[in-house]
Amino acid sequence: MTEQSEEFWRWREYRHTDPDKDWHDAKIVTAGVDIGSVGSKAVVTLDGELYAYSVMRTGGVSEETAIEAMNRALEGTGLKTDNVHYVVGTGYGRVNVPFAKRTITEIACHARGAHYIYGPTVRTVLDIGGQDCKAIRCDEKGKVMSFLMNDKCAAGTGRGLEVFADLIRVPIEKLGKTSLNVEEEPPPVSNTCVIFAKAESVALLRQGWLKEKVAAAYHLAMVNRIVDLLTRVGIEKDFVVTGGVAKNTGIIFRLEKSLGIRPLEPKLDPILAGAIGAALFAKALYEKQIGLR
Amino acid sequence: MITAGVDVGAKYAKIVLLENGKTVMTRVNSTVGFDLLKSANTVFKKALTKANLERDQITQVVATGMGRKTIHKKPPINTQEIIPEVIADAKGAYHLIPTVKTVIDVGAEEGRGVKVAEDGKVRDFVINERCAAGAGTFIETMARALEVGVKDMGPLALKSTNAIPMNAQCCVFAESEVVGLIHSKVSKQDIAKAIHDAMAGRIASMVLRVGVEKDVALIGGVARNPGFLPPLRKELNTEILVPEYPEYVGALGAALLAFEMEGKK
Amino acid sequence: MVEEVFETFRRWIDNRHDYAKAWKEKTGSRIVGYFCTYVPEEILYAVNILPVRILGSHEPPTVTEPYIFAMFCHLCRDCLAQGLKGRFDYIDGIVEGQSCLHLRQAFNAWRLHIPINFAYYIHIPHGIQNPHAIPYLTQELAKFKKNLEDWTGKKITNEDLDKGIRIMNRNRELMRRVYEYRKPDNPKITGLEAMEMVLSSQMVDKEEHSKLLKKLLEELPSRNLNRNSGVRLMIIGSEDDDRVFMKNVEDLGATFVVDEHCTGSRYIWDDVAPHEDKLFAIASRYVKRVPCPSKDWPEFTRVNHSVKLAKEFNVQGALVIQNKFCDPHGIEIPPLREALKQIGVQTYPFEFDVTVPWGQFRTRVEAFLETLTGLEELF
Amino acid sequence: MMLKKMTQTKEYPTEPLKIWNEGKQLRRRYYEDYLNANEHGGLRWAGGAWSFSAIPAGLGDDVYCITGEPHGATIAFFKDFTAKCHEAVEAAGFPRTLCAYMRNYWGSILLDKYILADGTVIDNHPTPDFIWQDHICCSHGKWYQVAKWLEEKKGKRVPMYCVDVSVGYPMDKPLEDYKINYIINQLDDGIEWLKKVTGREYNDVLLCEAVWNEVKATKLWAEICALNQAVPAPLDEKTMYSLYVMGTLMKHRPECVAFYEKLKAEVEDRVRRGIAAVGNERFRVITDTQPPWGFLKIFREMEKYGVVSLGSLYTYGLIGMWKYRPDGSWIPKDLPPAKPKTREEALKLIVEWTVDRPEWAHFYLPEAKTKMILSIVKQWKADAVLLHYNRGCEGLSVHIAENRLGIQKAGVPVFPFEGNMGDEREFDFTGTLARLTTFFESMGLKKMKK
Repeated sequence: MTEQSEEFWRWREYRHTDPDKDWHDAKIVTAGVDIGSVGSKAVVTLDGELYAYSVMRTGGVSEETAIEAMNRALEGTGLKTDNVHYVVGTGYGRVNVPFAKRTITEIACHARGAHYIYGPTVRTVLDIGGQDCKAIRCDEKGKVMSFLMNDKCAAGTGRGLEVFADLIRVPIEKLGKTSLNVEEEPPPVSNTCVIFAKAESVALLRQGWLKEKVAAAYHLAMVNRIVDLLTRVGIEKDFVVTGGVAKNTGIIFRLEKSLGIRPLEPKLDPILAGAIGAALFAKALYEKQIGLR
Repeated sequence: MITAGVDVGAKYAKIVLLENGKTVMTRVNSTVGFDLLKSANTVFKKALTKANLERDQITQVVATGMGRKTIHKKPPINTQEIIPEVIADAKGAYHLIPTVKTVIDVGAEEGRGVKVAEDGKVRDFVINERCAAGAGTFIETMARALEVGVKDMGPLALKSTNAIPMNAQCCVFAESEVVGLIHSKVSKQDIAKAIHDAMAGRIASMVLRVGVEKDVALIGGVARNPGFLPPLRKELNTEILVPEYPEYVGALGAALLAFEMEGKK
Repeated sequence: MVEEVFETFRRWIDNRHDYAKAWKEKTGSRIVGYFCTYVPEEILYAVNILPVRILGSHEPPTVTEPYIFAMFCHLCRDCLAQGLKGRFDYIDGIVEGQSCLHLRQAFNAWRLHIPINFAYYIHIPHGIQNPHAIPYLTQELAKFKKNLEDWTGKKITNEDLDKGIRIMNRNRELMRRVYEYRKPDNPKITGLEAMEMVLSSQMVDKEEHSKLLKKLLEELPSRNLNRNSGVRLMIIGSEDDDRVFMKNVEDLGATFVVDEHCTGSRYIWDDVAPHEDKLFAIASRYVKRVPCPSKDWPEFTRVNHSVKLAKEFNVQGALVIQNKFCDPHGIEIPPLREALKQIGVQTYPFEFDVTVPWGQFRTRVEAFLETLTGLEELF
Repeated sequence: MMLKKMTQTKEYPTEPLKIWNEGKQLRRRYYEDYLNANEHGGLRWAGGAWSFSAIPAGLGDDVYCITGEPHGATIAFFKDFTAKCHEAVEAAGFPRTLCAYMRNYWGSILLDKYILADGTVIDNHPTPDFIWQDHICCSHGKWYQVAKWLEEKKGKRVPMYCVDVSVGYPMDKPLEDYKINYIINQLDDGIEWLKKVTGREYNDVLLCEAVWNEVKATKLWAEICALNQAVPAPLDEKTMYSLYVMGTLMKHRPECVAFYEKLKAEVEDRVRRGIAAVGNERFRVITDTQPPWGFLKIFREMEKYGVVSLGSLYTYGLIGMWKYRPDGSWIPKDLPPAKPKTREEALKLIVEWTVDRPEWAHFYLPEAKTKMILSIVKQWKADAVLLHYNRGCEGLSVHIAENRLGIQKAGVPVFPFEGNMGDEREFDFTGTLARLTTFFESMGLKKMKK
């Protein structure tokens, strides 16, 4: 009865190995597995440097997802999970990573991962995850000083964007760009609740608003919510954004405009920040275990 | 004399063609796109062809539902009158169940509780205004989180026996709670039951605001979900009647009112 | 044996209704349900009435929708829900000691819609920081005593009041002595056990409760809790009786060594001082006790008291709980967190609803503990 | 009865209120006086609309109060300034479920901005010389306790005094003496405190004058509201919001008494000539609690259905003083026998006058407020009651669900709608309007063709 419903909310899964590195030369091989509420990431590091990673959708059973994510990260490298000296699990499903020797929260891992991706000048990390949004203040070593989380309302999260992409039938990866090609910013969708925000967006479409304009209104409402959280934790330069939504240019552009602070450009995929942080902690834990630290 | 009732809801448009205010000739529904008028017209044409009638054979058309104002007086349906959903719900339910005193309508994006007077008129009503959880889309979004088909959510919930209380305040927060439950190994059927219990709790708390008086009828698309009735019956601790074709009761009410208006002329 | 004592406390909490019905059977006396800890239980004990606190069951309170607008805290609605569900059908009366706007709605809805023989609202003053509060409350308590005498047909003498004061002071004093065992580096009891101790005292005959406390105090010194006490935490809030949350947090490698809420230290911290005018003595206790924020102005006495407790019990971090929609405690969160920060105690805020989503809160607690232990060695 | 109403589409004559601009001037000058008080040696104090404003008047006639609630409402009226206030308050860590006026007030301290009645925003929020408040709602005492804390963080010390009036309500019999004396004693101490913190002498003659003005002003406002029993109603509630505000700002001042005397004369004249506030009036309603200040246009939408709001226990009883006659009718209160001559007489008079303020009843007894609402419905000939379940104010929303049950049991149509008086993010205008019009349609009303 419903037309063929193409899933606009489903985003692309991928993996990668650094061709210039070989794990045989490495002294310490560690990994971090970040089981997020919507997406799961696995990262392998050689002596604290990023080597291989995978990004996939979190399935119904997090153990299977953890194993699958790890296998995909190791795919084609010849490495097996048991060759990895130490694995740290993080993220929502961190307790279900069977091969992780230790779990550390995604708050600590994102701060540490951001330090690796963006460098030691980072002081404020914004992680826009699938189901929640975290604002973290950290020091020059990437250690957490204070943090706040919002998972009370999915309007300020990746999940809210997925629901919206489905609604206006624009693939989620293009949503950010779509929201930017408007002459001037419309007023934000006012409602705090994502379902009502969705209903209001439908009403705007029915009033003849173009998709781009409605997308702009929704992105603006989402950024307002994120800025609320950031102002509560206090923003100190340099400011960076991690998590999957960091790739949404519509969010990043409006964050910069609202805060008056330009987030640093990521030199690698910000969605990996949590898993990278976990892998780096794994290295430190392993060094402690063999008395190197 | 043939009259028509058009109920343009948030997700589906429903039409009922009624003969002499008594027998239902056809029932048709289809999804509502962004162009409300176009969707209403297509479903209207579908009804005409199904009942092989011409537009002019229908003497009176009344529209109801969220999109009623947008399609009012516009060709080819050009409705003569529009009525709010609560009046249509009361009329339709009263026609099907003359002893009804409380009508609970749970559609795609809105939940309503209507108290019906002796003569089928609206005595009091409440509309879910605080949280979208008391609506069909809640089940849909949850089904996606559970990777279960929307249709299977109800039967799945019925399989479970133990109750996991879910956060009462916000449905979307409940969604992240569902993810939490998934990660802590709770079975899908127990989660499906928790979802239906949470929604039933919200609908019940809405209806309780106007009070529950026997007989109680459940109408609207969600009434077709078998997993929803048992927890709602428990929350309100009363028997609940579900008429056949529950999602058409609003359109039926509109068609009945069209007949009454025609009679008065 | 210490474990048996806490087992009894837990049984009393979980089967509070059976306990009360059995008590009524045994004594033939009356039971009064009360909502807020500003109700002077001394006067009820004086006339052999068993005061029991009406608390919620942590289930969504849907039945209360027609009676209380859902923007008021879940506690007041959850309490009313217990009455509407008939779980307190054995109590003879309800009493409320005026405190916040939220809880009095549970009292009034109960009075108007649930059959009860005796419903009395004591206008406890809010101006507890002004000198006229004690003489005023003394007369207000005299009115309350008169109404109790009319209802029970029994005169309440000074000896009766002394008995009531003795029972309450004794119970509080014993519980404070148990609190002392939470100060050492390796506390002798967990935060959960402390909550079970105080909560159960609000639901049973305090003389019976005191007997167990004496046994507990004899055996505590030799108790070996053999668990790593981990991070020393404080929990600060309004009415937290969510034992699941306490247990889960302590299982993550921490111990609540002290609390500041009315199901804990605030309930036991002050005694009735001796005075020949018994009602004056009771009134002074309830005016000068650790205040509920709804009465604590213009000075922040409760905030300062919380800071003192944090120092005394050598606390590393504090979880600041707000029952969603609770205004009195919600208003004090920023000044409270700042005052604690100034003495080096980190804090983290939690917003509680009727059910607590442990999934999300677990991440917050673990991350907060990580900031306290600092994962130092990993940087 | 309902059907007769629907067909009647009589059009009543209407005309604007002559006194309207004078009211605007009075309010604007009031806020400027507060702002510039210090420039010419005057004093500024902060407190609520229910604070005993006659008492500080004994310090001199150059003593001006900000009155927190109307200021909170003024802020709420200008939506983007309100949004900035809320953002600042939440950034400071306060929950967003707190009283909306209080958050607006704190927000303007945190932003160090001050908004005038006409919406112009100026820099540096004027710090009061002292705080003189009273406490009946949970947020009353703490509102100014935190305002004082916020000022201290900016290096400004503001002394605070707060009178506890939570002694109960005289439903059927007067309050016992010990309750009255409890308040009088606090006011007595308060006068000594005022002298200490301002260094000024205290003038009992000014006190007696102020008390007598307050008694006259609050009785006058009740008399004006009583005139709205006429059909058609000479005033509508939206207009009354701008008129009753004088009572909240300066009920103890002679200008307020003079303004209300003039207003009463004008309204009496309108009643004589059958002048209506709403020309197509055919369905009379009363509301409850403060309106969503940022969305007053909802009243204009109601008028398209011929619906006029005659007022509410809020507009009538927040400031107006009333009493029940033995026959059960609810009428403006009689003036006390004589003007007070001494401090003792003045304090006793103002406390006894104030403790049965209608809007203090529901803090203790839902039945008392329901009874007053039903008296208004009967005497003002209202057809329905619209209850604003106001998330922004727990003080006026306390027991509102019980009031609804009482009104419904009396067979009066009642329609609750949820919203927030001061936090525009929480008022779903489109949804509320849809539900409101559905209620009107279910009462048989149709949108009138313009």
